[in-house]
Amino acid sequence: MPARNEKEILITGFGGQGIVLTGSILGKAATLYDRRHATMTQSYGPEARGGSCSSQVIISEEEILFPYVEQPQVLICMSQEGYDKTKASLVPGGLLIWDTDLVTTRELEPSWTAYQIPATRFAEELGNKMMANIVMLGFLSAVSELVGVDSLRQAVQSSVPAKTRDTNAKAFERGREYGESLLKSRAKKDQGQEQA
Amino acid sequence: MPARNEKEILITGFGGQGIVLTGSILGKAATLYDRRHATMTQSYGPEARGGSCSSQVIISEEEILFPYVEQPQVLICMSQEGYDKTKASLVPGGLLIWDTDLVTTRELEPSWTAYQIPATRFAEELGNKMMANIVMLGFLSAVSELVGVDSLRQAVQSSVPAKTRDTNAKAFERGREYGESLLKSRAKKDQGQEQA
Amino acid sequence: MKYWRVPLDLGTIPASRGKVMVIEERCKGCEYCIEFCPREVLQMSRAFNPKGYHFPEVGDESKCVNCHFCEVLCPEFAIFSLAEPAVA
Amino acid sequence: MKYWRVPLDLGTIPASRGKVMVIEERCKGCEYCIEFCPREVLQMSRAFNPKGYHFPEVGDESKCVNCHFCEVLCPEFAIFSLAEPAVA
Amino acid sequence: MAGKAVLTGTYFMNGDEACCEGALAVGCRFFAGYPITPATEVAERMSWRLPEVGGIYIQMEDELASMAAILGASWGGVKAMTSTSGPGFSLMMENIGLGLCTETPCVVCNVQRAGPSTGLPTLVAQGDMMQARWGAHGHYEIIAIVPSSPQEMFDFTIRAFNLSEQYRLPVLIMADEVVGHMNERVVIPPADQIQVVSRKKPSVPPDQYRPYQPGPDGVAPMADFGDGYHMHVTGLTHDERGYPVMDAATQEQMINRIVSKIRDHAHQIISYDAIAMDDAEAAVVAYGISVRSARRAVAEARGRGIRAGLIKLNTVWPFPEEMIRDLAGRVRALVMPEINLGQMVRELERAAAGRCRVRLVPHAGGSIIRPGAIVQAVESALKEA
Amino acid sequence: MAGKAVLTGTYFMNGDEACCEGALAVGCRFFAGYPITPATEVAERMSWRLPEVGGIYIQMEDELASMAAILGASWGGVKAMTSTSGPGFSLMMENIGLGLCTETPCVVCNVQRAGPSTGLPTLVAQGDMMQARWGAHGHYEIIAIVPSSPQEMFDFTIRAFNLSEQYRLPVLIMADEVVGHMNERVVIPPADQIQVVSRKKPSVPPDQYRPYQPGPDGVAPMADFGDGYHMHVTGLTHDERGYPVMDAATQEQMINRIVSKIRDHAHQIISYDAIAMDDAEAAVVAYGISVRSARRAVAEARGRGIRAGLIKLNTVWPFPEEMIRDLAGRVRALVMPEINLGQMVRELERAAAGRCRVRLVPHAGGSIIRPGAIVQAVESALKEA
Amino acid sequence: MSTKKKKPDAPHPHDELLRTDRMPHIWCTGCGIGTVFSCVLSAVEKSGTPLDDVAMVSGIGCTGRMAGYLKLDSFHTTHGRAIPFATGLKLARPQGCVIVASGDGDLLAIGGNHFIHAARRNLDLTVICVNNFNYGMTGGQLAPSTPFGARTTTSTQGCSEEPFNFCALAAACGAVYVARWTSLHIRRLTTSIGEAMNKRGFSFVEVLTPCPTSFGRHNKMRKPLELLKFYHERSVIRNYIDPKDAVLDFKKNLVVGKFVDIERPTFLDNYRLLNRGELGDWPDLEPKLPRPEKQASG
Amino acid sequence: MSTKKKKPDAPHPHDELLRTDRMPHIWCTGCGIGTVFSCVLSAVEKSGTPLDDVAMVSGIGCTGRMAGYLKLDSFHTTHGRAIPFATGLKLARPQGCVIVASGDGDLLAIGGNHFIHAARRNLDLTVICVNNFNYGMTGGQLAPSTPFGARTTTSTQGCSEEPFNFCALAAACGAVYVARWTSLHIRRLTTSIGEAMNKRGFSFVEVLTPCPTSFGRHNKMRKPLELLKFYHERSVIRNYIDPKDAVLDFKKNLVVGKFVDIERPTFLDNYRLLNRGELGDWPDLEPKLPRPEKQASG
Ligand SMILES: Cc1ncc(C[n+]2csc(CCOP(=O)(O)OP(=O)(O)O)c2C)c(N)n1
Ligand SMILES: Cc1ncc(C[n+]2csc(CCOP(=O)(O)OP(=O)(O)O)c2C)c(N)n1
Ligand code: SF4
Ligand code: SF4
Ligand code: SF4
Ligand code: SF4
Repeated sequence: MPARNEKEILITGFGGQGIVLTGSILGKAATLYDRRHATMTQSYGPEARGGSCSSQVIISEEEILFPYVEQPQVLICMSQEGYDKTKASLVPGGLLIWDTDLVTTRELEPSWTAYQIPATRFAEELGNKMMANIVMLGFLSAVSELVGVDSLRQAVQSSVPAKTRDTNAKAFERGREYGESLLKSRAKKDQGQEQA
Repeated sequence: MPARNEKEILITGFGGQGIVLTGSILGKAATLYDRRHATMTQSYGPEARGGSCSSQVIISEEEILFPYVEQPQVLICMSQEGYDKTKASLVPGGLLIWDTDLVTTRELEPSWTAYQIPATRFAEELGNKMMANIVMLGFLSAVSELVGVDSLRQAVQSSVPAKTRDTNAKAFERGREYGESLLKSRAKKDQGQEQA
Repeated sequence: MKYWRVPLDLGTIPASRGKVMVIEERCKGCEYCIEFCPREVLQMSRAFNPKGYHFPEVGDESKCVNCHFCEVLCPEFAIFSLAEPAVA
Repeated sequence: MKYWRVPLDLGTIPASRGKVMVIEERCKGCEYCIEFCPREVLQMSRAFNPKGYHFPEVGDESKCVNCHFCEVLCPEFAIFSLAEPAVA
Repeated sequence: MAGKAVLTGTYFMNGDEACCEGALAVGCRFFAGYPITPATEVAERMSWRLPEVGGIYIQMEDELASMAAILGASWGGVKAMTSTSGPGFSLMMENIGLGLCTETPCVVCNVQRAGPSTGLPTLVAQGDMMQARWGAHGHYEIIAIVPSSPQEMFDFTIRAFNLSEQYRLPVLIMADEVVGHMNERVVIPPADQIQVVSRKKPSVPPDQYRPYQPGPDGVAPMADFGDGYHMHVTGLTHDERGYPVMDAATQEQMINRIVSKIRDHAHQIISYDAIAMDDAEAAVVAYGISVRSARRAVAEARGRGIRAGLIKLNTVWPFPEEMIRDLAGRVRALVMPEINLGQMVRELERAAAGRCRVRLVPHAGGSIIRPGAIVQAVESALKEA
Repeated sequence: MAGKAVLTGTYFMNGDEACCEGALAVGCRFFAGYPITPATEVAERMSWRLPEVGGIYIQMEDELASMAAILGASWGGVKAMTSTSGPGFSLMMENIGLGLCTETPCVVCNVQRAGPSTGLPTLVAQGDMMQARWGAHGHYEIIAIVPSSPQEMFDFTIRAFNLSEQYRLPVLIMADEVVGHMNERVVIPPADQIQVVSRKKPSVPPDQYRPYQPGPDGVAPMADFGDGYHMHVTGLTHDERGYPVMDAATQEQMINRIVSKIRDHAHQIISYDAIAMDDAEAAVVAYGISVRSARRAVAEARGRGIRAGLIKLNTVWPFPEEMIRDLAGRVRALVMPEINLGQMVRELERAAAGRCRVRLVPHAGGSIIRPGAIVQAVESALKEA
Repeated sequence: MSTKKKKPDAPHPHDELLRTDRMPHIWCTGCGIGTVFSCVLSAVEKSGTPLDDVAMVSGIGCTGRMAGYLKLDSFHTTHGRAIPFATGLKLARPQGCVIVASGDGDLLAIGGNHFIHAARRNLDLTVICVNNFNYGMTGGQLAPSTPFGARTTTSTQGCSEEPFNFCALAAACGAVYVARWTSLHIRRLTTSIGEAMNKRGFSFVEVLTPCPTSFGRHNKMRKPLELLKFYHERSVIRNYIDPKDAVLDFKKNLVVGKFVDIERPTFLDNYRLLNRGELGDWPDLEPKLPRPEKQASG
Repeated sequence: MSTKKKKPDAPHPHDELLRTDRMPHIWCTGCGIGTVFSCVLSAVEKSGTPLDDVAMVSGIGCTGRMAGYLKLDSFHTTHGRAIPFATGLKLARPQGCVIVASGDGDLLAIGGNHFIHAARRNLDLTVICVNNFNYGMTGGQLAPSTPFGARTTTSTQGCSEEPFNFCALAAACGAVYVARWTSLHIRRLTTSIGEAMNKRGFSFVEVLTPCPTSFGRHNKMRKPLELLKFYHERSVIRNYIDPKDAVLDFKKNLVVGKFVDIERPTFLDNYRLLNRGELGDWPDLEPKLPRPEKQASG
């Protein structure tokens, strides 16, 4: 039973994908730039790389009492294991996003809004697989209104090493563009359907 | 308030004089050879040598409940410090023994039976200062009836290294003879006094 | 950059013919086997395995001399070679 | 047994005249000062100190050269020498 | 350099980082440590932050050494801390004991993970709460502070240093993995709003100085190495001069001093918040990360018409016995959620002395307690009661 | 060699020596230790006794190593022990935790001296009683045995080994300096009268063996190195196969197993004697050397017409809660003498839960408690009550 | 025949000794620990030691996880205590062959004391130290192996401590077998591990391995291959040189080789000898023995 | 003038630096610790270091009691932890001169790890190790210094372990000053302690001392004088030899001397250097650097 006004976001993947950083950028955007409340907690295993890993973000207008995500409204999956383990927790009507190449989804709850993005592939194309998480954030900024997009941009910039700011900005925009175009095409499709 | 039948013996001196061994020989004699009950507890400081040190022996016909000596009936002093600290605890009518060269006594409680013996000097004469404690035990066997003299002889023999058994036996007898002759001369003196 | 591809102990390896096996789901894509294979038998897949790694594929299988180098070097126990009756 | 009595650093010690002081109650009777005094100034007392130890006494005081050897060697800070105006 | 020490502003940081900033803000200038999950981030941040403010970070060869080094640094006149987690905390115990016996101010931050032994290195527990009190041999009293958020990691670290300096002893921060790793808003106030307590220095000339002669507050002034007081410091039983004296009387005097300075100031040291307690029939007593579960649980219980309140313990040692005894006379049940199988609840039971029901909501570790479990415990405790 | 292991006969020995003889008699064949007053005599005797019976003594570089070595030896199939005192006990805690987590039988004898820190090395205390229970990080249960005479040092060491083998865990002997150094009669019975329990071995083939799958008694059979079971042993949270599994569910399962095997068998493990309790209005509850003070105190009190009795605790952990709870309903006061400023008395208070008065006779250490102090406490408790 | 199918039709040759139900292991892409483990398995197989008699003891760390993947009696202990645990294990079962495999931090930071004393005592253990120049498990902090000036998460400005030369330390303390390889020297490494297992006494094999995730990342060698190539290029073999001259200089050479292979009675040899009383009396200290030449003023 | 009177009319020259109210100290008749302490006091006086800036840190043991008799800032810590305590003390007050004085068991049995790491880091400490070949304080057990075959209370049949050569270990770990004397070499010892105090970095002075009560008693040298004479007769001075050749062979020679006296930046030197960023970047690992000669098959 999340308190009113609490948005719960769950991000799952492997160690090494920057899952925790992703959550923390999101929380930072909400806290420092949107001036709301946010907590980010993490869960990870002993592996430095490749172990399952998750980041739980809660964003709220009020003080957050309990920092664990119980029924996420947003679920971002960057690994199959993460998806399999957590999909049942996504609320009806929730937002599901996954990395096309890393996750295979089967039957989706119809009430969910579901998107996929080949974030890792995009990142590889941009020269560094490790930026898949930033691509994902860009994408999220397009398909949701969790936090302000400029807040998120600022949070990204202030969270990554100075030398990598430009490439990370590119990764972010790559994801965002992909999201926007996806939205547009969906909107078209919807329109089309309506018209049909 | 020592329980009935409990004999309390306190032996005090310096570390290195074999104070603890002395107590343990006494207790062993009572326990193993006299088949009575005995406890021996010790108290010593951080010094390997020269620190003040004491050994407390209780001998009883019954099981011994509390192993600390509170009001000794016998007090053996092999150091000035030991004497100064403990003399007040000796019961009226108690037996006090000290090493002539190491302890200076002043006013003695008249009810005490008091003896001195140059145990360390005797031991030095026998070739090893460290045997002063065995001299003392021999002396004690003469001037008291705490434990059977043969029990004590056996306990000495079974407690010292094999190689030193003979010299220790000599030390014991040296003390015992000194005690016996002292008793005799006292007896004479007493007789003399009586006769006078 | 090819000069160092001589495996450290090449001299001691008997030349024979082998078959390389890849346990794809164990692979983490370090490329060691590909890079240090003395015969350049292997190449990287384009596909991802379930963990999201590219894994080695056998290119020209006939080149494998069953030296087991990839087998011992692979940190994942994901690749090994078996003796193959020498052909041609 | 006397040959080794030469103190380790005798060569460096200036010859002068000294007075040896013993703090009897600190002494534990190890005999180091007596044994290692280069001039054999000291000898053991027959008396005991309060701790039951014999302690050094000055034999022929005039022999002391104030080398401080006993002073530094004594583990008990029980003996030291002071400079004495050279006599004779 | 002062400017770099107090990073006034608002941050989204985790508890480990906030702990560092609290330490730096209150004047900590020495850190000796050894990495261990989930406390490593404290060491890591200290390693680059300390040089920025002229302090020293040293990574020791183990936790034994780390603890000994901060004691040494403290006697060198510098505020010092270390951080660790369970396994390292166990290793520090002997030298925490030395710090207690020699009355050496310093701070130890234990970011708890699940044990025993190596356990679950990356996952939460509150399994070292009794160890904090009893982990070293011999008898003593200790101060342990329990933060429940990154902001409290900042604030309470400051308090930990201040208490350590005021009462001359190692003060423990008993954090946990979630508090340590959780990111949340942390507000660092301006430097002049940070209360800084420093050890009382001797005011007498060296020959009159008695390093263990307590002042009216029960605490002895402390000279540092180099101040010219030529003091002796020992972990042996010592008298007021600091000299070892090996007898029962000195032992009693010493133990009483180190115990009394805490017992006598318990009311100043103990800190807790009462939330929704005015009309409460049942009190949830919680500390550390479990406070967060408890706050939600109390809200939910109230939502269901149950008159539950919360006592949030900010310090667990010394234990607030009197407060609990009182409370036990006023409520029908005390419920304590703990990420262990019952540690502080034993103190709760003891202090309650049968006056009301005491219920544990246990959890073996690996995750934090779900609010529902607490609500249920409150409900059933009230039913039985 | 068997003959040399059980020295049947009557002796005048001290407790440290008797402890060795108990260990050898029950089959201990490995000792790793580090000297420390007042436990050194255990190591010293073991160093020459073990070679006589084909066992091994090794003096390690410290107590960390000693504790780790006996765990290793136990997995090598040999009954193993170490002995120490407070400072070393503190250092052993981390690896005692490993022993608990990996369920490794072995025995640790702590001959307590006065602390904290180096304290009074040669003088008595009972200051590590809570440390025995809580000294390692994480949650667990432990067994601690408390002898009050050299004879009990012999007898209880045998029991300590037997319990450790039966329940697969390190068992603590919480002796003290006086018990360790006191000489008294010790009777060593014939070998065939000594009860020897050895670990249960697996009876299934290796591929079916689950090293942490408990049998009906809650304890899993244990294979030793070389038995061919190819087991894995880890201090990480592990499942029944012994494999590390890093989640809350496995944590719960593991912790419950190591806690339950003690809690469920508490009544078999707990041992105490009731002396003069039939008509007692006040019970002195005592353990270890303080039993000796208490016995005299009870005799004296009875002599003065006070109806005092004695509960002599032979084990302190697990704590006999039920017995005390009952007792508290039957007597007017419980009085506990302890050579510390109040440790086990807290458990007494907790268990008594307000049903009767609970009084501590505290003592900071350095000597044992005078019987008079106990008599006085009994008297005044009864007056108030 | 095609190798495209997902499952090969034969098991991996090491699967017998592997806890395959625990694969994949936790080590990162390109981490050298896996390769070292592979060499250990080869050595165990080749050694001919009955498998029931082989045990592995590890401490805590990435390398410390090795014990958990070996399908033999295996012990994952506490951080730093692998050697003393192994000491007990070995002395309790002297016929067993006990391999200690752990990280450099485990064996030589927190565990350094046990290391030097075990070497001194010449306990019959085979100690394999995976040296990845940092603490891998905790995310890449400064270790006693970190090269001077190298960056880690606790030396972001560069490491200000000189590292140990572990081989020199082992030799100085009395190890009877000392060798160092990189994880690319797979055959020599396997041979060394085998020799070490057969050696009676304290044997030490150091393996330089890539830790791309931590050490590599902070030192501009993020890619596993780069690191491994670097080790390969820089390593030079100098067998039997004094290990103190076998320096690891990242700007020049990483000297590897087999440095020490000597005989010395083990702890247990001596223990048995003395306790059988066979050594005879320890020489009297009394100066009855032939006197050494004395200098004029000693 | 007569010396027969009980109290000399002048105080002992060292009384200034002594806690005379604690005399007599706890050391046994003829124990060498007192002599070493006496040499320390002489060295401190001669060094000219302001007395407020000198501190002594000891661990636990007979030697560990030294700190308690010195009338300067002095710290008696826990067993084995003198060096890490001193590390904190020194780093907190770099201008101070910190002397660590303790027993061989304290510094090199339980404390061995701190010893080797402090030497490696080159912490600016003066470490004086009193080596009496056993654990004095606890009554004479086997120590890592006990000669092979020697008897102690825990090696009644003779010690079955080879001892460490502490000087060699210190040097191997990076100590910049290493010397060994017996407690009879009072002037050389005093000089060495003084040099060690003035040396920047980790200095190590080992002193062989008689422990008649324990070591002597079990090894037929009960009398202090016998032991001291033995050391005197057997010791030979070999300055600047490689300390690993400076063996202590009770049947032949006890080699003493000043073995090492070199310069190396201290921990703090390097720490400051690196944290000022003065060292520049740590060399890239990328193989851009001149390549070393490679062997045909590496
Ligand atoms: C007592 C203790 N302190 C610290 C830790 C945390 N810890 C786990 S592994 C490790 C170091 C790992 O480094 P290394 O031994 O070099 O092995 P690697 O991971 O690099 O293989 C540390 C510090 C611990 N588990 N226990
Ligand atoms: C943790 C711990 N273990 C053991 C002891 C007991 N102990 C005190 S001193 C000592 C050894 C003393 O030997 P050494 O360091 O050589 O000094 P010495 O007494 O010979 O001068 C020991 C083992 C202790 N105090 N603390
Ligand atoms: S060496 Fe192994 S893990 Fe690396 S790419 Fe080849 S098969 Fe994969
Ligand atoms: S050296 Fe000192 S202690 Fe020894 S005999 Fe001389 S004065 Fe006494
Ligand atoms: S962190 Fe480094 S050492 Fe650990 S598994 Fe990854 S690459 Fe290997
Ligand atoms: S026991 Fe040995 S080291 Fe200790 S004071 Fe006595 S002679 Fe010196």
